[in-house]
Amino acid sequence: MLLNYIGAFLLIVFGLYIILVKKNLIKIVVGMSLLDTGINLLLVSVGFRPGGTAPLFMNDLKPGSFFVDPVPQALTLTSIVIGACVTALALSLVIKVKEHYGTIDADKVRRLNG
Amino acid sequence: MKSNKKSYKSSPSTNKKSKNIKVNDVIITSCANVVLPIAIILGAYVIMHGHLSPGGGFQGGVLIAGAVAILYVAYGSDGVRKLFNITRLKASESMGALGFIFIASLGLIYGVGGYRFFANTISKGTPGTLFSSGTIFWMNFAVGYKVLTGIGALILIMVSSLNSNKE
Amino acid sequence: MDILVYIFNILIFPGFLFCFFFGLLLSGIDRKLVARMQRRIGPPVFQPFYDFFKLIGKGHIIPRGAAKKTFMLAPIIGLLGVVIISMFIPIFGYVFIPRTADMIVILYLLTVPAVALILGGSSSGSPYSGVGISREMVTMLSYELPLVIILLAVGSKVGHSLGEIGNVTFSLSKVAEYQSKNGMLICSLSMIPAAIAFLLCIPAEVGTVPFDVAEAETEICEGPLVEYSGKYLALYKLMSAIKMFIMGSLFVALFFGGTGFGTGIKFLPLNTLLMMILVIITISISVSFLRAIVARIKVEHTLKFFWTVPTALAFVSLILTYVTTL
Amino acid sequence: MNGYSSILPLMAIMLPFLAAFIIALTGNKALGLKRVLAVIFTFIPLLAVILLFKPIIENGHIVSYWLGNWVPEKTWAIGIGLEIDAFGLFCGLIITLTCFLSSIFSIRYMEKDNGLEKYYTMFMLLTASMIGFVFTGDLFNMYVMLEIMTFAAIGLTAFRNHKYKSIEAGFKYIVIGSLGSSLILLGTVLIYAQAHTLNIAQISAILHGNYNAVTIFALALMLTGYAVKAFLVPCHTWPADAHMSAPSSISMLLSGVMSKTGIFGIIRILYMIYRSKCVAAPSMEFLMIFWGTITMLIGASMAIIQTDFKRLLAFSSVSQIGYVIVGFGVGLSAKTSVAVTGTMGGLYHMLNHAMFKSLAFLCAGAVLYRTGTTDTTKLGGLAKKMPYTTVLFMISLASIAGMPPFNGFVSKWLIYQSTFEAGYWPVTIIALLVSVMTLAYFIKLAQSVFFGKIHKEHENIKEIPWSMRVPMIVLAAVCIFAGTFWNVISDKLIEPAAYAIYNIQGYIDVMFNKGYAQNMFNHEIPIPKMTRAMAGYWSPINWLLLFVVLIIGFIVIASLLSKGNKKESIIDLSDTKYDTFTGGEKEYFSHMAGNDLFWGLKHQFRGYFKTLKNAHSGIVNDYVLWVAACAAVVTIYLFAVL
Repeated sequence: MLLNYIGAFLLIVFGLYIILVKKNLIKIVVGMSLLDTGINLLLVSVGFRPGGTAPLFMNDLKPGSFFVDPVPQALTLTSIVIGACVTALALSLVIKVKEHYGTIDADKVRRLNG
Repeated sequence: MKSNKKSYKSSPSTNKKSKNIKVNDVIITSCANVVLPIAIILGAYVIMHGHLSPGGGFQGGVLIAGAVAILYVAYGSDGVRKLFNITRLKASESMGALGFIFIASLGLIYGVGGYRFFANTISKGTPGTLFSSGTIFWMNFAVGYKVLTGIGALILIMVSSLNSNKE
Repeated sequence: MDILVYIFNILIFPGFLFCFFFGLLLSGIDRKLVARMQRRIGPPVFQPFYDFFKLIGKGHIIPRGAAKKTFMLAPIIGLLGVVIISMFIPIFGYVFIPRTADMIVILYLLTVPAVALILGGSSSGSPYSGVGISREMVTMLSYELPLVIILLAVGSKVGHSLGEIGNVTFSLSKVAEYQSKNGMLICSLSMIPAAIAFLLCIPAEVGTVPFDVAEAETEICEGPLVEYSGKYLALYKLMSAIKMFIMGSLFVALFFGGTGFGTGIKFLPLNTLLMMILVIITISISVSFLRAIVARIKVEHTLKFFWTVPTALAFVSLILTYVTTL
Repeated sequence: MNGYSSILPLMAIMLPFLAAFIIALTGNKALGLKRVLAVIFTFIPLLAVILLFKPIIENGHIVSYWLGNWVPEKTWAIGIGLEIDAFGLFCGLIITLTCFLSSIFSIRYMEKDNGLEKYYTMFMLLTASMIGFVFTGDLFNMYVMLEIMTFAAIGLTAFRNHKYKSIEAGFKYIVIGSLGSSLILLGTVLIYAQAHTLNIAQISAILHGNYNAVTIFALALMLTGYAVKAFLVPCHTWPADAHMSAPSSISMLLSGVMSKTGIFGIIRILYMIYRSKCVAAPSMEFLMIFWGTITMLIGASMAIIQTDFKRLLAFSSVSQIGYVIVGFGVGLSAKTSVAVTGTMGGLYHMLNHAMFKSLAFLCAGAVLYRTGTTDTTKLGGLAKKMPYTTVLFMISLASIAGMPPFNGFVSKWLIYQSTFEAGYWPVTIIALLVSVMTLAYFIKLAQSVFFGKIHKEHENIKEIPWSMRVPMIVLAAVCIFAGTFWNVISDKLIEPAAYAIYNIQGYIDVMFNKGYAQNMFNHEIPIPKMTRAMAGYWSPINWLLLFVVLIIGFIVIASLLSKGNKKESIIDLSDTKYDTFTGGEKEYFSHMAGNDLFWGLKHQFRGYFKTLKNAHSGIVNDYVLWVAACAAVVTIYLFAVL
């Protein structure tokens, strides 16, 4: 379990690092996606209970067995959907940026400043 | 195979500019022919069994929409564009969303439990069978439809904008 | 009956007519004083009245490129602004509209004449006006900061001893009440820097030398007023005369307030007379005297001056207030 | 709860969503139908909100609604609930009113653009998600609605994608906005890990007394996340780009309303979820007041050096949001009477800002509609051609600068009073100074756009059509109404909303059962007493007086001036005496444009302005760094003091 949290933390930090440091707009989008993934991993890990089964309502449940928390899983799904949308929208904007500016270098895409 | 030939003619010009995407490679085409039906059936399965097993409308929808991407890789943008009509896809997406809202508002219409949105009003059936869980099954269906058309349209738009970029 | 009294207040006594008369008179006295300081004979004291009525009678020209309605409305708005302020200033304990927030209202309303000047100049479309309003705006920004701090210093001094919520009052009637009990504010050490700062703010607010960058006749031909003529010019002249009176009486209300010089006499004509004398003294010190001895300074120096000297003085006052109340 | 009022909030959220998909279904045909649908389906939520007034404001109820009839099981929330208290309704009113007016304005304003089905779809999504955000009682639902809102806003920002600035603004917005959303999600996850529920009412009941390092970290993250949405400095970099590039009917929503949703989030967090940590905590009070003061100062400073109409308005929004945050910061004070004054000031300014800033953005839109540019250096002298727009802009100017008969004065005055009473007198000085700066840069707009000389190419422009004028007139009327009849606004909106902010016990009990909150908190939660007399508002008799003065003055002076009018009717305008005075030089085009107007100020503070200008470098990495640094600072501060 600890591994999950460490993994989530590292993913978030790497994602943030990429957004902060990389000047390529595509890489920034990758960083955002990585950040999202980290949060999703954390979200799933939060709901996990050791020894729990998948939260499926079946007839063949053994007595004494229990579910992992289903709510974070639902939330993760929502969050994944949103992350996918962010990535798609951001990538399409990058395409348009390339059309207008001829470059995807963050240092050059700065006509709106000051 | 007709489309195959047609796009083959135009391929040299595209090939020059983009070496990375090699259109109409025989290996890719035949692999895609095998994978495509599987992807679609798997997607359909995931949508239908959303209330019984992990998965659901969104995942199934994405799986099916992935087929569009496979189609693009295999047959190029011409093949994809011939097969799908973007405006129809968009309209279908709205239909999916409207269907979802309609199913959700069945609770309002029937007035079960004090006019509740999202109330599960249809007979729930026996747990574990395909037609169980009342409205959830249908909602999964609506979501799946919306997602497959939506993401399909998205991929299509991206593909066409990539192409227009090169020309 | 109340309404009638209000209307009387608005139109006659602390309001329009009184302001009209005394503002122009004050302006005449100022001119006479400056002339005497420069060893000239100077115009008669009632010269501003003659000027005003002469201008009213003259024709006027609205330039082709001007936004006509704004051009005509701007002086009226400015004049109404100053007349409204006059009703918020208590005359030795006589408060016409006692409200809790009148200091901030006055602070806001004092920007109205400046805004009117800016709007009028701006609508005339002349390049000289453009330069003029730009200077007017910077002047406005520069004197507003010390003015705010001065009012806060006075408010906290008074509010603290009257035990208001949060130890501050924004009410001029409270200031008057305090002064009639404890003597004039100018007598307390902590208020002297604020009073000096306020005296320095008056010329900038009124727009006289050395802070008349906005209207500098010799450089930009009266700036915002360059296209004005006839009655509109008369209204502007009247506005600035009344503004001078307002600033003087605000100073008196803030620092020389109380009931009749602490004598406790409550007789309106006498108090009014006393206040007029004090206003004349104030204006002669802060406006006429400065005007006679100093040359005009540049606009960027105006800003620098106001954000250093008067601001520092006002801050000293504010800090002294805090220290003494600790 | 009676039947109809419980279903109204749902209708307000669901119908705009429904309309969005119906509009999408129609494709690029039937433009008239889309317009009608947009107007109708933004009017229905407004109607729903107005109908909710009776149960919520007058009877003092809190309306709740469990989706799918998933009511709490053994006082444990398992479903998603909607919950509308007076504060939510207050925000809902701002949102629905502004969206309705924007939909009317869009009819003619967007007529030159193509792809309008996308515009209207996203417009309806934006409306629905904003209403959903303020009506929901579920923390994750807030996040989802926020994301829908962000997507719709980004889509609309980049809507005119043939312009480079729309695309660049959209990209910056999505990077910074989704970083903010990620921070909010992370905070939500951490709170869920501690409380194991997502219902706001229940979280606040459970977390009470159980705050630990994780929840404080969550607080820091969520504060920063919502600060991005409410554009507090240093997370204020995206609105300037986005508001400038979006169509004006959308800029109005972004600035007037979407910033309010960020503030809504901050208030729900501070006053409800972290109630016992934040309310009456001097350290939190200091943080919020400090943050707000920095925001208002930097926003106003940046606005002074802008030359683009809409970009200036965007920075002005930043500065006005600073006022609101200062008001709510004082609301965290331990002195209850001061706290109530601050909260009321913040609420009042929220309403006012939505109104006058929307009006200003619509004026910018009107100018853009007729002239095709918002660059103040290329405009001038429009007052002759567009008199209505000019008058409306002057109203918004007077309101935003806080001139006494208009609404800005009332709210700003409450904020001044509360900051001074709370002992933050330097903040009062800065607030008053910023108010003068606001007046200054708005006058700069007035001079460089509406007055001065007209450009040759704008000689033949006309006034905007009536369908665009009507929303502006409504907004202006609200501005004047809220300034003169402050007691009505205060009684009907501000006081109930301020009461609801503090009435956390009622909020929790409605969702579960009576006594649940007291049981969890072990004591009754105090609600400060509030009357409007305590706030020391400006008395209405003065407004009547002012009007009497104004009217009499106008009559007297107008009669004085009317003599000359007869002569004017026969004047010959081509006479040289009607030339502008130029000192004998040949007259040529010389308009005092926006960038020269503050020369004296800019020259004196050139170092400061240059630093600020360079800091807003336009590089997206820098902006992200600011947000990350802000999160780090807030985290460290909160760990240090809480």
